[in-house]
Amino acid sequence: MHQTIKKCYISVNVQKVDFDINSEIKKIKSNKIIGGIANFTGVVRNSGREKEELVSLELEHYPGMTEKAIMLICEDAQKRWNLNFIKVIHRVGRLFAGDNIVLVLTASAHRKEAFKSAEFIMDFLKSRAPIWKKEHYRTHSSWVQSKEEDELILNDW
Amino acid sequence: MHQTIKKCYISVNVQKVDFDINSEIKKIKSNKIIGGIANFTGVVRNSGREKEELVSLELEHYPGMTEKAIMLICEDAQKRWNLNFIKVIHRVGRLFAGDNIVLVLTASAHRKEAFKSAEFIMDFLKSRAPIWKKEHYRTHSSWVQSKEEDELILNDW
Amino acid sequence: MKILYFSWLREKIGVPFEEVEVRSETVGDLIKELINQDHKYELAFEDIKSIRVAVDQKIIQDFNVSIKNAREVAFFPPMTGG
Amino acid sequence: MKILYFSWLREKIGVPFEEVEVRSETVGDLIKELINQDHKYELAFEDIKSIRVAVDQKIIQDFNVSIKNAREVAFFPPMTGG
Repeated sequence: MHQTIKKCYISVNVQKVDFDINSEIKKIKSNKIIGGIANFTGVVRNSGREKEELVSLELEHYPGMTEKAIMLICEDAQKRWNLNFIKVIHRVGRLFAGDNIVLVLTASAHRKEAFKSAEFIMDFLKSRAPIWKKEHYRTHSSWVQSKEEDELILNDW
Repeated sequence: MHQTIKKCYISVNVQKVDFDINSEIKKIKSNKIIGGIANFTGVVRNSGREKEELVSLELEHYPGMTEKAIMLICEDAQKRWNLNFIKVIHRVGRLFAGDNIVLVLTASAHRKEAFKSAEFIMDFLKSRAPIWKKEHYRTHSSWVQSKEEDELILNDW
Repeated sequence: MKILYFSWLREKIGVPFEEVEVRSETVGDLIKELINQDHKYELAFEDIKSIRVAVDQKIIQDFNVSIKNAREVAFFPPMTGG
Repeated sequence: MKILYFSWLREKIGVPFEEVEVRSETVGDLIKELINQDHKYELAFEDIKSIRVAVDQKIIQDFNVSIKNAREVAFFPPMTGG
């Protein structure tokens, strides 16, 4: 799913396969107006909630709605800041410790706009993207609980 | 220049050669505690201050002091946030439009700490790293002026 | 109408989605209608505060929202993306 | 003592650094001593507000800082890193 608003190119992908940060940045850098690229990569980690070591992380999502919900978040970011590019890649399916989960990449002429917009998008992905995580351990599995603070933090924007 | 404080590995490089974001991230990801990597890449751009197209950007620096000054900024970040890794690579010498200038990479178990620390380091690099930029155009050259707002912004931290 | 379930709601209901004929005109009524059909729905919708709803892939806050012309309604716990 | 110059200060002075015997005991006195030596220093230090100083690679704010035991003093305009 992708679209261009006011010279800001937005691209959203929900996919099982991994992504490559270098090649995503290379695509963006063909545009000479940009001065900074902010980027956040979310990685599967042992949450520390359990004593056991995480075996895998399963990401379930709502096909069709996920892309739309993420696009809405990106459009909101595009209205708030002066951006040249927004790229979001969210992986779904079964992942393992150290695997990439999500990539948020924003490019702007100014560093502050790139930083703020990437942080904004990450904050909204947490509780507005229809994705649910299940942690699998050797002896049991459990759905990741949403955190109240993740919802409250949205009011700061 | 690199050091480890409280399990936070800090690495600072001032160099002429380009860097590779993928390989820097790969080095970090061997650590399974991290949950998020925030990353900012500064890129040479036409400032828009001149009508002419930028031919090149020259970065002069204070050898010896530059590494120390950047390390001080990183240590300050490390005290303020819970981080696993901080990596700063600042290029010097002659660069061209689209070239990478600077990479700031921070890794933490939590996304907010990664975001904030990367933004903090970028803000302080602007006016605390002994580096001076000169823009070369076809018919003339001029030193980049520091912006008052870049100095004022440091009070927000 | 297509009803979808995600995460632990899907596990409690036992299916990811089902095609049903419903008489209800609002989301709230639909939940009651389902609960009256089978005990598994009662268990799934027990803690109603922890349930989120999307009508035609748009999140709704108010259970009084009409579903008269809706093609799909989805039930799920709070999202944990990112 | 080694005195270093960067950016347009280096261009105005004409050299990136110089080894000098100085009598001055503070940064402020050193600037005056240099200005008295040659007109090029007067031109370089004309707009004193736009000049930053590092003593032994540490930025100092106060021109009254002692340079008695300093190995190097650097003069430069506000930094433009990042």
